[in-house]
Amino acid sequence: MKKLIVILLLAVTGYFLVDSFMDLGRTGPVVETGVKDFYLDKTVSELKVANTITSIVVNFRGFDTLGEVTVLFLAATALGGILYKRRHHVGERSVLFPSSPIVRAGSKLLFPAIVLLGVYVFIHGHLSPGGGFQGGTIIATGFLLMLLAYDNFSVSHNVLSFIESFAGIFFVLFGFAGMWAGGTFLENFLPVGTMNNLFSGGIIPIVYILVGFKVAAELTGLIYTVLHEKES
Amino acid sequence: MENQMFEILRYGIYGGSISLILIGLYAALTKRSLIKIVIGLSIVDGGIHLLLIAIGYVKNGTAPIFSPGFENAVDRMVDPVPQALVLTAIVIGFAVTAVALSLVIRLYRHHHTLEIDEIKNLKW
Amino acid sequence: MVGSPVLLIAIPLLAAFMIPLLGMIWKELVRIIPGLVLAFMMISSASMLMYVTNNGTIIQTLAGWEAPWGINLVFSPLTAFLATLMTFMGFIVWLYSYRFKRNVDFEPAKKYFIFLMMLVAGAVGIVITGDIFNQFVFIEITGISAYALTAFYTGRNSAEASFKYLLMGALSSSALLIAIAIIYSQLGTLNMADIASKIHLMPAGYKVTALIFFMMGIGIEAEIFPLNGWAPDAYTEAPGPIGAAFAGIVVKAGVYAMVRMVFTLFDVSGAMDILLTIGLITLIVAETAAIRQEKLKRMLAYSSIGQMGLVFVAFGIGTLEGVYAALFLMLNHAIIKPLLFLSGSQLVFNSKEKLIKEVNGLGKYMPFTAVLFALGSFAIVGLPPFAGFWSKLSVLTAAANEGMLLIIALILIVSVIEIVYYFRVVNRIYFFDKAEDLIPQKPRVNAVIAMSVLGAIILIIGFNPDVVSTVLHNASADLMDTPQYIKNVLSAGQSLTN
Amino acid sequence: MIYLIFVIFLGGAALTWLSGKIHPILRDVVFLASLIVPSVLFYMNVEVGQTVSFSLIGYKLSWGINYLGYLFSYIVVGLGVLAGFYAIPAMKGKKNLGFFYSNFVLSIMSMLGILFSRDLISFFIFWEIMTWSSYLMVVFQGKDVQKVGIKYFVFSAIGAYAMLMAIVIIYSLNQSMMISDLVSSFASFDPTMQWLIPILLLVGFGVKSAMMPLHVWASGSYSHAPMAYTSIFSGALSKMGIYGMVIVMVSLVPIIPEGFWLRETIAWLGAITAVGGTLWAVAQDDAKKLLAYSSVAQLGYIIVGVAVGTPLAMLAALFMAVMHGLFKGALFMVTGAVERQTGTSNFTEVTGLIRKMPWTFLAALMSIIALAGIPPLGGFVGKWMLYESLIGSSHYILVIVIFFSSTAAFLYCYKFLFGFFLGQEEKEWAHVKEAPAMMVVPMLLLAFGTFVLGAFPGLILDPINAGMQEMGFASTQGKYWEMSMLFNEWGDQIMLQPILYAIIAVFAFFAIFLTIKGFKKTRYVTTKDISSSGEVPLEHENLTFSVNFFQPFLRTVEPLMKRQIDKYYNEFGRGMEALFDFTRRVYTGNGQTYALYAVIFIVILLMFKNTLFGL
Repeated sequence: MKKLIVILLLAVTGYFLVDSFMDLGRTGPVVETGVKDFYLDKTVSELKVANTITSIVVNFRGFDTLGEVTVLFLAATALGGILYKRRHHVGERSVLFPSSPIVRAGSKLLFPAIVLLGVYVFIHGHLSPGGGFQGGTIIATGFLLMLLAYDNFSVSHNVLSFIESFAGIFFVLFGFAGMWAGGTFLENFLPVGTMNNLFSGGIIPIVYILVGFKVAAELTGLIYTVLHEKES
Repeated sequence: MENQMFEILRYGIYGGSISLILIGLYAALTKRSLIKIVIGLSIVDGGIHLLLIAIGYVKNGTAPIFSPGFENAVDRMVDPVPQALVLTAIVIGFAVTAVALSLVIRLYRHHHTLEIDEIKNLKW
Repeated sequence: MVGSPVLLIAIPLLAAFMIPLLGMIWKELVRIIPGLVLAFMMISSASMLMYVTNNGTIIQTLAGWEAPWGINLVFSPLTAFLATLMTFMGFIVWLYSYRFKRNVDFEPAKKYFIFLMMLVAGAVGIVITGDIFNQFVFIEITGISAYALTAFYTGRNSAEASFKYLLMGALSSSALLIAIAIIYSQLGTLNMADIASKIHLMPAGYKVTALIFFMMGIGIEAEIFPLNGWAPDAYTEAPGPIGAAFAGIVVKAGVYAMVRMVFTLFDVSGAMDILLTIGLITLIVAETAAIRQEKLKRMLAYSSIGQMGLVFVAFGIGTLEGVYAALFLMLNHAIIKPLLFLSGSQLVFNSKEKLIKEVNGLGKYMPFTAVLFALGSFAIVGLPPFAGFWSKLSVLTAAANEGMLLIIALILIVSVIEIVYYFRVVNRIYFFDKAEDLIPQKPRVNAVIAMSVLGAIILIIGFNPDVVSTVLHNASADLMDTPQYIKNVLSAGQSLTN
Repeated sequence: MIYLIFVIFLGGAALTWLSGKIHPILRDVVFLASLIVPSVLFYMNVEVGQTVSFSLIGYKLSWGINYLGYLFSYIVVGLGVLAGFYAIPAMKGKKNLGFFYSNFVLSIMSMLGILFSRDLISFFIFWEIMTWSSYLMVVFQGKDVQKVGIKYFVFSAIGAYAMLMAIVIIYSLNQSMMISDLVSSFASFDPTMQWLIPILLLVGFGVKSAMMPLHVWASGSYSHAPMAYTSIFSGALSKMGIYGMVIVMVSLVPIIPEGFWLRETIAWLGAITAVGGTLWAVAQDDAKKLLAYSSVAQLGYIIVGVAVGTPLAMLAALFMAVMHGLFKGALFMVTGAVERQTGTSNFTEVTGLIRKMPWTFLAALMSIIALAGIPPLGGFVGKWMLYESLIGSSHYILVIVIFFSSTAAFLYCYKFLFGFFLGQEEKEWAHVKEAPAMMVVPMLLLAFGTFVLGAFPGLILDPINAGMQEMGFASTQGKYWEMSMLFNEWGDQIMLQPILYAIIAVFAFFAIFLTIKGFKKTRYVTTKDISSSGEVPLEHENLTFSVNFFQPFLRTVEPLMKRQIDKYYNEFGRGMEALFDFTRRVYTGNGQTYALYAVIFIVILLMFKNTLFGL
């Protein structure tokens, strides 16, 4: 009965959603020139960044990104807080089955490659698809692999929180530096260089690298915390 | 022909994303297990992200990246803004899911069950 | 003018990232730093409020891009007023909980203060931002802090409350994203002022669908019926000061967001009536639910929801007077309800179940706390000469000027119900005998200071409401004047460059 | 000067509370000072017509006193100060006295404030301060607070909010809060509002003056407050309702077309109040409850007078209002004194106190005579004028009802007097002593006041006259009391003087007779001293005279009494709470249901968006 009601309700919602979105591709937006044209224009002409998405994420809407990394930071902190127990047995895992030697050997081989790929992705975030979030996530996957393969593999919480905090602090400090140098928070105050060079785009790659570090550290921390959660 | 393809694609993407939203909502509203509810919410998130990406699509679009060779493709570039928004939204969705799962763990610790009907000590 | 609007966000973020490191140096810093940050935010926004009152709106562009393209912060009389109120309340809550959390382990305590600070920063962000997606991000910051704070105590049902909150919060963010998607797909912009200037181009059907999804998304934060199921649970299970913070800070941000949508962004004719109706239903359902509660904080929570309903009723009247009354109500509610939460949680501090009947006879043992609770009760039901009376009067006058006699009657009937349940508690505090096994909790000095500041404000506003009327008048005029808002925001870039 | 009075009151209230924590004597001194100093300042320095104005969040407020207010101020201040003196010994030894006294001061301040208010906002503010300060007094002793206290507050709140609704409507029509503006522009309001505003205001005032069917709070609240406070609660505070009613009835109701029916309804409600109050009073065994219902009944007379609204009726009503303040104040003080000395106020327990507490008895006797309306005391004058005005305005049935009620009032008068003071003495009360002088003197003064006003009604009729002229009663003769056949133009009686002297002579004779008789060897018996009948009563049997005092009478009127409105209110309240208990179950506690609500919410809005959003 309840399911029927839910299906009916969802059908109505779905109808209106379809009604709102289906026409879009056909008629297009009512306002032809949105902010995107400005972004596409300025990314090339002023920021000298190839990846428009990166320029939007880090520069035009950099404030959002700052909020976003804060959300991630808060989630990591919240996870620790919610799962906090007074007697915290470090080193004991809930996932204790032994991995096969193949997985272990393979992980050991893959781990550096994964980390390297992650670093590559966030360093080249302003040039090619990718960026801090993506790279950070890839690195965290490497750590997840290691954590699953080796039940004695551990990462230092302190190191993680150092990385987390420093990356965050520097992000905000870059914002302040922009304010000091250019007048507004997070302003791109460094020389932008030439398009499609690794060292171009002013603070954009730097900030994205910071974001990459932060995301990697936080995701690893999250995985680590949850892996150490025991049924009681 | 090209137009037809585009129409099909359009229906596929919009219809697919909206169905994802509805499926996720259905799971969140009817499933008894907390984990399944969280999964449902994640599916809703996924659907919405797809929807956001879809609204930025233009016919024969290309990625909004000015790689060598694509410097003059501005007209064909898809809208980069929704992609940036989705990047943010994914991270936020991930954060919320992580918190939700940790709460599920806490609830399981406390109630020794994952049935949402049995977890209502607070009511009225 | 001390600082600029962006510091209200950036400084707490910086502090939040630094606290884990500073905590390694000296543990007490994790308690002190948030207080300093909140104090800074309070002073800064208060001084900017004064600046704004004299010199007009501050528009802060970010990352060097002008208004429709970059994100911008709008520090207008309205947002300045709300930001000042929120940061002040944040500071009070910090002051109250400074030593309250002494008996908690270091790790949770650290997190508690980080989350408290981010709760305030997120709420301030919701208010001062000029971009709908940025607002969404701040809603999530506030949300995650709130989930974590709700689940702060282990061993209670706090996880359950937090999970419900999170479930609703997730739905809220989904709805917001859908609404943002509709708006962006039609208008190609995310800036509030830009949207407001172009919204008339949008087909009415899409516009209303977007508004409905916004209403649902923000309505969950603003505790309107029937989206407020999470609220009583979260208020009850969160630590006492956090209940105060929810009532004084988070909800206010939600209400602001809702009102900004309806008044500025959308030019939909029926929206005011919807607001009015929803407000009335919320008011009636919540207040009638409050009368039969057994737990003190749950009762306060329902009362808080009801007051928010009243705020929406006042906004829904739609005139300048209505807005003025609504802002006045928000101000009073933001002062009084935290006082009730703070003193109330002090009253039930040592009881296990936090039941109303466990406050019996505590008036003798905790005279100061009890007096403040009684003062809060008197004020919230709108007895003169306390603060609540003036806001209630202004709501009624605004409604009467529009000829809404039935609404006046309903508000007053509900007020009678409110009187019944508040005075039952006050009677219990003073005229019943204390349970033998209950040990009264003597409030600490910082808690006493925090509560008496609130009490003093109630008396000051009660005896001379004119101390706030200028600020409120400016704020309400600011909310009503959409063209001016658009002009302020969209011309800020030009004025910045030359 | 006007500000100063209120500042002293407020500061006095705060200081009283604080000094209560230091030393009791200091507290008593501060308390009396904060009552007396502003009162003296008021009578010395404030002239009628002198006003101060200021503005608060856009409302223009104005304070000043007029003749009508001046008249009521006599009741408030006079009774307040006397009750203040009385309170000090009466309340001795109780806890939280600082709180009690500061509320006492606040009550007096708020009542004076009501009289000073020339605008509706300050009127309402003082009204509410009066309400909550009196509420705190009702619950002060901590008995039945959840029932009696809440009932009082809920009814007060209903009244106050009805008034507030009227006030905001007036403001929306007039854009002015001044009472004078209301009166001058009331004629231009549209007819619905002309009906709605007075009715709402009357509900507000009717609650405080215990008009049927809004009286149910009265008995419990009057009897639960400390007697020292009840004397002003019943004597002065209820008169604030009368004060407001007078303004409405004189200034607004005559303007309404067909307003005649409103008058008649109120008059009949007053009459029913009088009858009902009297009957219930007769049935009571507790002096406090008896007096409480008696207050309700007396206020009913006053309401009848106000509602009928001819000059003579108004004169009678105002005179009775003053009178009621005097004798009811005294009677509650008497009850308080008896309760303090014996520990109970129940007739079935206390008897034969006349020899133990003679002065208290004297005060009680005089007040009871005044209450019953026996000449030569003041009560008679008021009742006479009321009858005369009712007959003069052809309200014959009303006269009969009122007459029935005031005859029945003799029953409870007798019961009160007899129950406490006459009858056999019980051993249990052998040790009882006269109350302290500080309690006896205020009540004797009040009782003597009834005597003075009975002999020289002109003393109070002059201010009443001034007040009525100010309200615009068209006067042909100059002084309204000339319309009554009772008075000559000086306002004292001529016809009464012989009667007065005769009665004084009778009193003197009886006093002498009793004294002489007292010298004889008199045998005082107890209730158990009935051995002559052969059956020796058991120890625990209550043979006090007052047990089942008026049983035959009560049996007769039982059908009338059974339909207590109180019951319906209680049923209603319980029903509402049950309903609320049911509705709050929408919060099922299941997070999924809440999510479902959210979806339902959005679906409803989406489905009806065309109608809801006016597309």
